[in-house]
Amino acid sequence: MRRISYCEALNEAMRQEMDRDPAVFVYGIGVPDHKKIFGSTEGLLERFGPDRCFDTPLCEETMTGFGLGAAVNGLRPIHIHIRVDFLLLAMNQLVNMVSAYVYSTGGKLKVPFVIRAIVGRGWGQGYQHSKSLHSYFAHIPGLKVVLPTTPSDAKGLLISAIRDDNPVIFIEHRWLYWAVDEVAEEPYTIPIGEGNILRSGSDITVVATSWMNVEALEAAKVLERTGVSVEIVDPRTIAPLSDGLIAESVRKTGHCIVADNDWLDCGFSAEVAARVAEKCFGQLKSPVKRIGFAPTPCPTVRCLENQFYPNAVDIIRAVEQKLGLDSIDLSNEDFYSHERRFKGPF
Amino acid sequence: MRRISYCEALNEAMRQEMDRDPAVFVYGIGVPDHKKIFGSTEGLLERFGPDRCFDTPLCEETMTGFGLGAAVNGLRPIHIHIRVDFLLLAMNQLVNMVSAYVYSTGGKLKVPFVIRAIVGRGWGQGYQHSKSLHSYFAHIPGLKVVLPTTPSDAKGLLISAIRDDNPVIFIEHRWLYWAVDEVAEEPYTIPIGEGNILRSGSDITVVATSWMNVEALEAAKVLERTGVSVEIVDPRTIAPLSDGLIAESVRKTGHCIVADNDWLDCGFSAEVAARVAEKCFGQLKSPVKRIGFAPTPCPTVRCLENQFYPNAVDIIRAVEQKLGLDSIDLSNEDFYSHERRFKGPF
Amino acid sequence: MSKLSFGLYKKLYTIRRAEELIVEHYPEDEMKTPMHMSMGQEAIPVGVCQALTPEDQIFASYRSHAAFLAKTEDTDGFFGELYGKQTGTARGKAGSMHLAAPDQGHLCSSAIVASCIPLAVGAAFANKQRRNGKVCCVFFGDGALDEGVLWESLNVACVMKLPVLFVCEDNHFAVHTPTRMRQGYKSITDIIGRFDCNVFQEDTTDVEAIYRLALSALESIGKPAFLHLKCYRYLEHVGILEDFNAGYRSKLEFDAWYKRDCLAVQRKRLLADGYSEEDIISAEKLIDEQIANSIRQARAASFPKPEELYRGVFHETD
Amino acid sequence: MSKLSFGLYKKLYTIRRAEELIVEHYPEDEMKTPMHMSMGQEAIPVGVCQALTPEDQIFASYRSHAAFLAKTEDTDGFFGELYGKQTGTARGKAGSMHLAAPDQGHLCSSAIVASCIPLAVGAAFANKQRRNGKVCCVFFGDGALDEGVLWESLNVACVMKLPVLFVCEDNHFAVHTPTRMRQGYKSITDIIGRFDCNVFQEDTTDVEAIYRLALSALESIGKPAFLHLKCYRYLEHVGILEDFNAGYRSKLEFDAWYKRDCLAVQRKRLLADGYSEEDIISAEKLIDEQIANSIRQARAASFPKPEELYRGVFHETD
Ligand SMILES: Cc1ncc(C[n+]2csc(CCOP(=O)(O)OP(=O)(O)O)c2C)c(N)n1
Ligand SMILES: Cc1ncc(C[n+]2csc(CCOP(=O)(O)OP(=O)(O)O)c2C)c(N)n1
Ligand SMILES: [Mg+2]
Ligand SMILES: [Mg+2]
Repeated sequence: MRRISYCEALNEAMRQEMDRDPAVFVYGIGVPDHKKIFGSTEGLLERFGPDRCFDTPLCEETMTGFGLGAAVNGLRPIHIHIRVDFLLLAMNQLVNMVSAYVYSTGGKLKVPFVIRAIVGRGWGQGYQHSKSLHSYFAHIPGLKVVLPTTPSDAKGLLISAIRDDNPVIFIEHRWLYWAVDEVAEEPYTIPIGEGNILRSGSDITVVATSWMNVEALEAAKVLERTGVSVEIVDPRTIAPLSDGLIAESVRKTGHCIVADNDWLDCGFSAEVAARVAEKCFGQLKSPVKRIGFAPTPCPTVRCLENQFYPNAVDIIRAVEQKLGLDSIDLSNEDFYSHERRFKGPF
Repeated sequence: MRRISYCEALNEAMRQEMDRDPAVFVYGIGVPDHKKIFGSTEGLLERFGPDRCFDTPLCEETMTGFGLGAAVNGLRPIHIHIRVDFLLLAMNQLVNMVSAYVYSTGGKLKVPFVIRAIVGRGWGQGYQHSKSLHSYFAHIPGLKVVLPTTPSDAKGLLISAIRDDNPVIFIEHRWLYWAVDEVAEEPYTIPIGEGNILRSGSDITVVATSWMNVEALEAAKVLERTGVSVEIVDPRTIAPLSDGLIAESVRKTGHCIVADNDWLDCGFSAEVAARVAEKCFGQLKSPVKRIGFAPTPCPTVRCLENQFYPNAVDIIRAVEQKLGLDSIDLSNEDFYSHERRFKGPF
Repeated sequence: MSKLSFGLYKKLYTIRRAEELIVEHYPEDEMKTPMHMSMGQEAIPVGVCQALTPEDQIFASYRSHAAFLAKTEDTDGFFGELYGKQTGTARGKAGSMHLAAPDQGHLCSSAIVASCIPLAVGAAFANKQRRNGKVCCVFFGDGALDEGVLWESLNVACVMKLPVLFVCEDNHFAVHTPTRMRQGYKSITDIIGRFDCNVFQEDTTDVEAIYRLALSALESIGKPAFLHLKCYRYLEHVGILEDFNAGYRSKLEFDAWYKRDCLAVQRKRLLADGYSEEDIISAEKLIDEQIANSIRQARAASFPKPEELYRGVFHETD
Repeated sequence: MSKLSFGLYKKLYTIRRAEELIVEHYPEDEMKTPMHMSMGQEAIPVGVCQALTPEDQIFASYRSHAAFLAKTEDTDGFFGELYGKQTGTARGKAGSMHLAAPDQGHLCSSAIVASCIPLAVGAAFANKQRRNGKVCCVFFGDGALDEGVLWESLNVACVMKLPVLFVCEDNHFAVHTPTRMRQGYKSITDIIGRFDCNVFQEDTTDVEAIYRLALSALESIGKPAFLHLKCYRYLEHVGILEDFNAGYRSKLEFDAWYKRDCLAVQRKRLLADGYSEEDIISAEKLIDEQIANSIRQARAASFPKPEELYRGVFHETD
């Protein structure tokens, strides 16, 4: 099958949906400019014109309410933010308006509104350009929250999001943009609310979100060499969360690590840990271990930033601890790092 | 000892601190008007004048940044919101600016900034006037989050918050305002970060936040009559959270219910459940049970609203289930309800 | 004799009467929803909605009794919602603060100050895109002028040239705080007039003057239009009582406004226009009956069933 | 011969030189922080900061190299921070986007557009309250004009009559989007002039003209003052390259601006004023050395220790 990047997959999903349905449009700060949101809006302006692909003034709160208004009136907006952090300016619209609008009309109206937002990392993004905040959105009834990891999930889930009649927050990690994999050419959907076994294994379950799946895969590869078989579950959608897949895996392995691309306190890792502990009560061989950001704002300098983020090594060490294994010598290990290609500024 | 209400305790804390330290001031929409924020700012305008107790235009984002600026320049602002929901307009300032400011100066500067925000409930508050959002604040490093339940905690914790050199979000449930209890007259502090055993017991632990402590106490009274001894832990501060007290209690009882005044998904109840499951691994006789809001926006009409909120009955039923008891007949039970005195509009 | 004038009076009367009955029945504690009364301000929504076509769309704040009734005339759905019944516009889930009837063009009422404004802008964008000729009209109070989102939305509507009618019901207070203590400028219309929109203002309680003003605003709706209209809230900010001894405003102020109460003004016009006292009274009686009936029905209707709580969080295809 | 003119030139030169060296060294991938270069816009922070007293306080955006150096002249701390070293103003935690030196009156730089503006207002309130006479000056781009918080903050500063100097560095673009596509009005100063503040504007690259304008703004600082100053960004939005073939702006535009480059203008003035080419060159040399030294030191300095990550989340009493 054809191989394309995560970024191209996003682009293709939007293009195909805009082809299919003239109600779909895409907007946001910088959306049609020559940088094309890291390439993901490439070609849309040329193909669909400035009525369906446009730039906006800098006003996140208003442009979120704008999307809600447009959705209620029959269009299907896709609003893009180059950093999730900017959604903090729109929390009032998201939480007080967008999430509750359908409910306040007794479920009668549709709000087909997709918000794509990118998680920044590296090269000194600092504390205002590195948040993920997916737990914020998942906390609120009425919002669906999707975090695809693979190119093929990116395409299928974005198409589902665009076709959904409810608001969907779609979170993309900047470093996944270069991931390349097989992606079907024709439009297809992946149901919102279904997880995915990213890697099958039998000794321990790692539940990972977004970029942390890449770290988990790296960890799994290293651990495989020492005979440890890691199963990786990517929930993909965290609201609604189908915890069945996770619980099933943990019941099989008896161990669970949650590797979340976020802070731990009151985050999605807590939700998974709480559910696993409940659903697998008495079947766990060790307590659920949570791995996430250090409990600090994100520092700028690389050495501290590297420490701030959880990585494959943290996962390996956690697995070793859970399974009572000796520490693998990782000094000669060459962990793949997107930082190598991610040279400044953004 | 003298008995005063929760509301009077808040008022006294502010008055005593404003007497003690001329840098303390209080501001916000409606703060000095004749309604006095449900009475909690009574007398402050008269005593301290309009420079230290003032009203503002309607602009939550700006007035939050304003507080940060004033705090950095040596004042000690207290910003009041009559509903927590309005803080959604200020999330950018809170999360991108206030929480990280101290860190971004290498810990050198002080940000003595208190934000008091009230949780609404009842009489058709609806989906925009009923949120608590404490998990949002607790998720972010750099913010302290306090939710006092008793009048004496309200006073001691508010004084601590005002004296703290870091931002503190102080969340008050509207229905607690009438709670009356013994409160010392002189100023005193209760350390931020320490929980409290609100009721000692031996059979089961209920960890409750804010108003849910009142429901838990009601439940405990009923259960006591059938010989069940409930221990209630009020964390009071949820960031930083000292989980030691909780874990200790659960190790003793073997059972844990978390009753949170919020939605469950990615909320504080998940954090407590995750920590208890980890810290008490192998010592739990049943999985941690979480009780919170229904997974819907808050509806207006009373009958649905009553169903939306968790209450003493839910706690009783959960306890019965955990301990394998028969269902108590509650039909003659007269649960104390603040709704009786809480007649419209607010 | 103008049918329009009579129609406008009937709408004003309907709203006033409906609110008078709220005042009467509220102490029974059956309408358990915070009431932000329109009383005194009715002429604005009535005049403006008269100028709109039925297809045009409105957005409002929590103080939306008048806007809702002016747009929909649906007293059954109105009282059904206030009583929290199955027959309410949102089966009781919305209450007084979130009245809406999307089918009839009332798309949203919101209890967060200014929060409906960007919705109106986006909805207008969709209308423009779909070339359906519909105008979006958003009602808000003077308090909304303090919020950044008003300025952002105005800017966006102007730069995109969207068919939005902004209507500021300036009752001089946000809760108890007067505009003069909140506004770092002398004249809001002077400022807004420098955006790429058309500004209209009036200090009137004459519903027909407002209607005509709205008509001219709509004529130029190739750009956004901004209507700034002064008015006076008769009752307390929230609740059904008077509050002239609370200290923040004086009864004298009210007296001056009440002298030109919008119903009195319009009634006088009808009489001058050839309608008889009897014509008017018999129309009023019909409205009284209609409202009494709506209230009776609402009280008799059943509350939503428990399972209703969980319905409609997401769109339901039915 | 004016010492002031010479001093201003030296500041301009320091900033320009520092940024030229960033351009030179950035490809070495040692300054791992997103660079939003001030080049072309230096005259504004330099002129304004000259008019401020050392006790006055500034706030800036992520494009704050010029503001930081104009206010602090601390090239050591500057490069220390860009290289992420222990010797940086925030030990590497802040980087280019969050430069600050509270001790020297640079209170904050923020990478969220417009987000420092309300801080300046609150800080000014504290200064007024404490009667210390300090002025708060906040620098922001034209992009900030789109954000509601600018309007809210302006309103609050005006209604509270706070000593805030708002300085808009209008380089005609937010990233690649020109003001004309973002602004639903013709003249921002025309609008802001109708708030209760004093508005000053100029289309100049002459640092002394800006200095004098800022001085007159400060004379009237009993009310807020708003300076609107046109300028041109020489390099790409973020990064160290030119981007005239990206399509969103033309090299011709740049050429016109570069003809009146602020350094050239001020250099010419010095020569006309009696300074010799040599005076200037020897001053430049000293600055070159200072900066080379700052860079050397920064490179030699050590990175923060791992435990530094966890330090300073809360205030540390030391
Ligand atoms: C964003 C926000 N801040 C504060 C409030 C609390 N509040 C409710 S109504 C109101 C006053 C609004 O005044 P105005 O817009 O003039 O409307 P009016 O009530 O006068 O019709 C305030 C401050 C709110 N609902 N939303
Ligand atoms: C609230 C917010 N929205 C979007 C961005 C992304 N962004 C970074 S810089 C920028 C443009 C700002 O333009 P302007 O204020 O004119 O400053 P300039 O870069 O021209 O100096 C944008 C949109 C941001 N940082 N913050
Ligand atoms: Mg008002
Ligand atoms: Mg700019």
